[in-house]
Amino acid sequence: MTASIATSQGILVVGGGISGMTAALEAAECGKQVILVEKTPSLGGRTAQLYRYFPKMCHPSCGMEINLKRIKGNPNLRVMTMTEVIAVSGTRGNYAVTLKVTPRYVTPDCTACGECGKVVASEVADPFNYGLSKVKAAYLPHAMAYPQRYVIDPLIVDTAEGEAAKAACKYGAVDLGMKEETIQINVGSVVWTTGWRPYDAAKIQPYGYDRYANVITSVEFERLCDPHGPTGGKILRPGDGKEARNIAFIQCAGSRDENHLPHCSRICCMASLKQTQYVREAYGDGENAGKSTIYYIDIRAIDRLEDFYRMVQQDPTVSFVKSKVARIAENKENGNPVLHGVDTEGYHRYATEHDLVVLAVGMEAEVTGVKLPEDIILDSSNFIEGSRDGGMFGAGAASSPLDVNRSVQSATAASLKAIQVIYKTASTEAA
Amino acid sequence: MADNKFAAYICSGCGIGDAFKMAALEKVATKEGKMSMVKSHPFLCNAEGVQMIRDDIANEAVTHICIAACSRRAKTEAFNFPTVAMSRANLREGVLWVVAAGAEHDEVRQEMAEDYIRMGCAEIKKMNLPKGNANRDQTRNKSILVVGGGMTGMTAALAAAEAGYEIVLVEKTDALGGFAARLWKRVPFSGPYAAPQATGVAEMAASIGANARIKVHLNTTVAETGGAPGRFKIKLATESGSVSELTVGAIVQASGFTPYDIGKLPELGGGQANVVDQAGLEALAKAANGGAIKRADGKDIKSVVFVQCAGQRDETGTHLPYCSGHCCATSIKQAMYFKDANPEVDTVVMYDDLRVPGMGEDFYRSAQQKGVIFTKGKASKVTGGDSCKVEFADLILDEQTSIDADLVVLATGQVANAGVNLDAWTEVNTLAEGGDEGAKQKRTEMKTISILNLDYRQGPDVPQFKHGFADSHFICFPYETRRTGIYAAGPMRRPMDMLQATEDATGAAMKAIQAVENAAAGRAAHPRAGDLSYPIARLEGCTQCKRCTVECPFGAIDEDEKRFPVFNEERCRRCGTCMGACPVRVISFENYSCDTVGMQVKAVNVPDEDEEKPRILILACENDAYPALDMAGVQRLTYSAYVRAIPVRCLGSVNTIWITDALNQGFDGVMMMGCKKGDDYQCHFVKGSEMAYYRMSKIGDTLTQLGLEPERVVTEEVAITDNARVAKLINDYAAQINDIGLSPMKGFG
Amino acid sequence: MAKKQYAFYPGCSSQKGASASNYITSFGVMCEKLDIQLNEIPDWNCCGASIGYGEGGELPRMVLNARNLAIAEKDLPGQDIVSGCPACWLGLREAVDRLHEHDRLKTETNEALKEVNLTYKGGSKARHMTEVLIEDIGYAGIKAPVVKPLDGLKVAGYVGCQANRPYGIAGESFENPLYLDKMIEAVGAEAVPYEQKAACCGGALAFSEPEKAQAQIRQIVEAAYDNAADLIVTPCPLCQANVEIYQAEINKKHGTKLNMPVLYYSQLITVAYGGSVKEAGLNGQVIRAAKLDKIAGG
Amino acid sequence: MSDLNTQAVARYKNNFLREVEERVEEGNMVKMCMQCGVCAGSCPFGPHWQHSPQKIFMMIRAGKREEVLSSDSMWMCTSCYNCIVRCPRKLPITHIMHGLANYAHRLNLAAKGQPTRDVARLFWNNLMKTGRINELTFSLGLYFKDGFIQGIKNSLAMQAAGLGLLKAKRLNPMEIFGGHKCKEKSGIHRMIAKAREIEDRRRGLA
Repeated sequence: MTASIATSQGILVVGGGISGMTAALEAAECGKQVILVEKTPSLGGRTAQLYRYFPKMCHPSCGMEINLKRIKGNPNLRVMTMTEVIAVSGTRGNYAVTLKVTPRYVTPDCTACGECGKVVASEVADPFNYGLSKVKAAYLPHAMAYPQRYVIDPLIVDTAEGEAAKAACKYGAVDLGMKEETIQINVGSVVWTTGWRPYDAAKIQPYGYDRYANVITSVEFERLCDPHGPTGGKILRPGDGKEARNIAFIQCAGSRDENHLPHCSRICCMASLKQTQYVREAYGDGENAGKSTIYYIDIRAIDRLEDFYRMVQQDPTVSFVKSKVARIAENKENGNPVLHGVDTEGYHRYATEHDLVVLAVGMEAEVTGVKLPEDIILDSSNFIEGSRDGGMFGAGAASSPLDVNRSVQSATAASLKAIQVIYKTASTEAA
Repeated sequence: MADNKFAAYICSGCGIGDAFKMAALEKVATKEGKMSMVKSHPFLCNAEGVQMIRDDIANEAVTHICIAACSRRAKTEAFNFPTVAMSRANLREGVLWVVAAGAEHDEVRQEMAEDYIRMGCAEIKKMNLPKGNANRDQTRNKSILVVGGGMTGMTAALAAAEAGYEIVLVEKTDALGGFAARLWKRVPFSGPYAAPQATGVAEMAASIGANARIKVHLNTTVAETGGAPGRFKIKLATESGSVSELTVGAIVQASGFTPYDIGKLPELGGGQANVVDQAGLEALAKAANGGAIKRADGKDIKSVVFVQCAGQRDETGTHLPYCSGHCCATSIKQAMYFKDANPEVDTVVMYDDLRVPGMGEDFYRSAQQKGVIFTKGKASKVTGGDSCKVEFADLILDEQTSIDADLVVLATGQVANAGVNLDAWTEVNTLAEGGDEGAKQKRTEMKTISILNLDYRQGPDVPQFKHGFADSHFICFPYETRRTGIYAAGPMRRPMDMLQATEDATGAAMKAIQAVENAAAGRAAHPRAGDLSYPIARLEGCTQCKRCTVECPFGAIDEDEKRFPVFNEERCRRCGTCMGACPVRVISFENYSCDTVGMQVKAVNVPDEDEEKPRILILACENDAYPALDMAGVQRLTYSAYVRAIPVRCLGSVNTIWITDALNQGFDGVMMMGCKKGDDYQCHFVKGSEMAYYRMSKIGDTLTQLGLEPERVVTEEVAITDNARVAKLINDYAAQINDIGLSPMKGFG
Repeated sequence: MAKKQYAFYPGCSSQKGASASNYITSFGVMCEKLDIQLNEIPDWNCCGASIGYGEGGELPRMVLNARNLAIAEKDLPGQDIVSGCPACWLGLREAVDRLHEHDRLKTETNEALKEVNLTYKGGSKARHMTEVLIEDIGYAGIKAPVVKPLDGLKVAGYVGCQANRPYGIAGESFENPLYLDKMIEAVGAEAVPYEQKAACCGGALAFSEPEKAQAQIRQIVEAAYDNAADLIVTPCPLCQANVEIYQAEINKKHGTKLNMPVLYYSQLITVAYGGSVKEAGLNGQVIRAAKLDKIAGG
Repeated sequence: MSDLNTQAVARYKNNFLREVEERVEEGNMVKMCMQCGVCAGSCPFGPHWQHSPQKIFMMIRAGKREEVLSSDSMWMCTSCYNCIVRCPRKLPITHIMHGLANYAHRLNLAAKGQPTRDVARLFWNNLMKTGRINELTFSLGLYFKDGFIQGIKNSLAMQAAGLGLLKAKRLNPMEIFGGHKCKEKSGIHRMIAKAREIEDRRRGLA
């Protein structure tokens, strides 16, 4: 796709997670021309990597299926994966955007038949599982991946394996000669739905994420519990592959901390409350029930999410300790993390051993450290407030630490703001 | 209609050609499928294959096509032929990828593929290309009614007007602004989150006044709402009693909230002197107008205590069980009122969990900077009077203690103004229709609190979700409403702060705009966005049983005086629940009907008993169970080759005739796969799964009458992630069928 | 090539005949080989240490450090101020930072400094000797002069508190600093894993709360034994003294047999550079480091 | 001394937080604590004190003046700085603890015979003599702080260590006759006296 799309009537949505898909669809279903760019090979973003949602415990892939169906059926919406925005010039109503498309080495002719994967032996860390497992260097990002098209990792492009993959494809869909492309497009408005990334847990030194194998992050825990994850849904700890039954959840891992992220990431309390129910799901509440302990400062389960909090409070397999854990040590004998701290309600010192520690890592704006157009306004935590010229908007977790529901709400609002820009441009052009 | 020409295209790519006898498949399509044109192609989804089909449509006047290749979920961009009716026979994900490898399975694999071709052809024979809502020329009104002139309503009105839509803004009081107008200042909307900001209410009201597209009706309420998206008929009533009528295309309901009655909190000093709620404090702050806030009795305030969660997060069942979300930040803001005017005033915020998510943390820090004291404690008793006393348990210092103050502010919660609770309404209404006078009386009373006064058969307001709020039940779709074209926004949808309310209002406006555009184009709204099919009823066959009108999850069907169903296509979400409900099968869609599925069932070739090859029919929800089956294929999980799967829009659309037909024809078992039901139901058509269970419980009896084991029809909850589980379910069921033996009905079909 | 010049602040314990005199001794060879010249701040005074707070209060302690800073500023202009003692370094660096941040404090400090006819302008840089070695010399630079790699010597790198918090070495972590291990490896010894590397020895409370402090010290020593270390190495005189001297006490009280040598990084370096037992101040050990003595040829 | 206390009580009534903010080193940061408790869990002497730092801060806000100033907690601070580097609100906890100890000491509300309090006093007076610490006289002073007999016992108890240092030439008996000193000794005395005067003036302790 080298054609340049030139129209001030178009809307560009940057980032193909749930917010981007929503912003793009809402506008497209109003008849607006929309381009949705995503830097990874498939849509869905971090939401696709979640096992279940709070508070309904339903599956993100369900809504994903609906949105994908909407996308597949919508002629106004054009999806570009492995594509990033590298420059934006112009102003409200008329932006010139430069896109960089990284080669996938697989053309749209791919039928996802999987023959190429069969002949490739090399493996790469599977980004879908946050590197907890490996995947063939010719792979489908995940079972529901859209576009349903394989990706060939650069690792094997100039190798015999690459050639083998090419040979294995009956449909000539493997193109090892693909080069990086840059594309110019013109749009009237831009919605930034670049989302978030988990804060680098290794920076939270007292918790030893970089030193202790059995200290993991909340996003990794999602993958561990997902039947499609690296352990087939079994809660096996990375240290020794043993079943983890006694699990600690540490809140504000990076959040509400001036040494790390000064803001509250909003979702982590609910995420951990939800994850205690994964433990329950895995072990029940009978004889060999699992045990979850949540270490927290404040439980921020607002509005009706309070119901879920209360339900978990009444769960005999879950206990709460009001304390920011001071540090984690490791029991050398069994590799168990040992949590040291003080329960501040009253004042009770503890040194508690757990099988596994899950750090409820904070949400860092994905654009942190990324060069954005001059005109973009960021808040003190690098979340996107909008643009000075009023033609670009932040939405979803790119605009604030938000849960999925709030992100979709925010994205829906943002698409109307974009439509306003298009409308005004059109009417002034007409005038 | 113009003569139909039917064509089948069979792809031999992705190994289909190697695994199946293509010639036999083509034969089935021609002979049994009665396709007037059958073509095979080694790579149907590539440019050349697609062009071949395009040419046939253009040159051979093909009107109906059956694509026998991969799943209907795959290659949708390639196989996109908007001008013809199309069915997809799922040979790849549905057969090739899930039937065990090896020659010993060749026969059953081939049979399965042939059946899917038969089914695909049978389906397309009964399908027509949907033309969209026939009445759409009467549904072109694109103006939007916004009910409620508070922050949410004003934002929604402006947001839609700015995009070029005409707005009617209705406010029951004599001024715009709502609750926001009662505030001295608001919690900041953008960084730096350090100090209270001006509410901006006056400016908004002004720009609304200045906006030619917004027509404001003050002192006005909605007396009646009828019609549907694109043609809502609204009756507006003013205080004077005068009633005016108008037509709008969609509705945003922003009827706001009422603070929880402080009078219900005597234990916390509610009703006593110098104990106020947050609204009361705002009033004092407005009176002070930036100066030192004084008490109602005019005395200076040297110390003030804010008691959080007053009558909220209540576990006793007496007060509000939920958290209103905004109150922590609001108390922080109000404490700043005092500190900014005079740092000497002691301000204590007494909280259990301090809930200031996101950037609220900055606001919290800023308050600490200003000297606001935060105490983690649970207030047990508040005494008002000239010197107030708050008795509380200090959770950090672990002691029962008390603190004196000149003023105590109770952070009470938000109670939604969402109108009539439909569950209560339905009860009363049923009695009333039964002639119960008391109920009729009650019904009239109930209507007095209605916001929209819908004349819908299913009640006067939008359904409420939890705790009286009209929220969506879905996480991915906060605006997925059960009343098409009506969107709830602000604190009547969910407890929320002002910032979220403005965002929510903009989102709701977006959906309202979408609704009018959809209605004008005669197509469905979410989740079947763009679907041009709609229910067609042959009323001459209707028995006025009312099942369709009762069971429609979206209140799309009313009744005329003769109790015949009146379909409002624009309200309809195309789930087919009415079709599933209809005992006389008079309801159908152009591309989805009792026949399109029924003929597929009939098309399946059921072997005689002696062949000992059972046949199991699967009716799978197209949004969750069918993708799960697909992905089982993508992951190359194998399951029994005796099953034949048909995707359905929703289990709610399953008409029992399909089951009985299947059994009569000799099917040995029927599996229905739908979404989770119950409180946390996952069905996007609300009750589909529930309906199926209910209807099948009925069918159980008929089975026994037919002398069939009840196990021959099962209903399963299948989530979209259940790839592995769905394969196991099938195999276990196949084994079970094997145990109970083949159906005695074979050969009678 | 020209020597690197630094204003040197030895601190009380590093004086001749004081508890860390062997530490300072070992600086000799090390600095010579690394072309470092330390110019002692004339007539310097005590930093007040951390324990000074009880009687001293904020400003008097600030002023004590400001005097040293001011003298260095005057007599050794442009030279970074270096100390081998973390407490001294911390005192100086906190003074530099706070006097920079708080004008009021600076005015008050200078008002007091008038009594000794000094003013502190500000902008000095206070550094610990390890900072100088790592940042100005570099690990490769530390390695270069090695003539006797300390092969087979197992060393527990005990960073302690104040050499590590709140400042420490730029880019290092407070919980698991690696710089000392890297220095140990640079001179050819083996840095054993050591959980207690950033633990507290009790500091000045070794005097006032001996039981509590000795409990800490015991863990610190035992962890070294657990990891089969031949000796402990530290950048801190107080840590060195506490951990070395009280082992006898602990043995007496608890019947343990602790006898773990505790040395300074500079002593390792000196030996690796070919320095003698005397030059390395190894004769200044209460618990002699037999293995190192042997390498040093003593 | 105690009149300093009565005077303070009179001046701040029951607003102890204000008193701490105005009179205690870094006291103005006390209000920023959010009660996470990470400091409490980070202190090496944690198991030994009455109140954790975060609890002390809460007590200050709650006006528990006597309890705070007579608490032994701040005297248990080893200045390890663990709390400071882990505090999510960047409170200079170590300094606040030092400040509280110093203030309690000035008001003479700190526990009598609190060992660290005595050591701190000894240390300071020792360094004030010459401008530098004289380790010998300091340690002897330590041993004899509780009287002559106890002193002999203490020194015998510590003999091993003492002799060890002596042998290692890291304890110089000659130091008893003065030893190291600053030339500008008297100037330093004036300087410190001045500093004290300024600080007391500022803190209203003059």
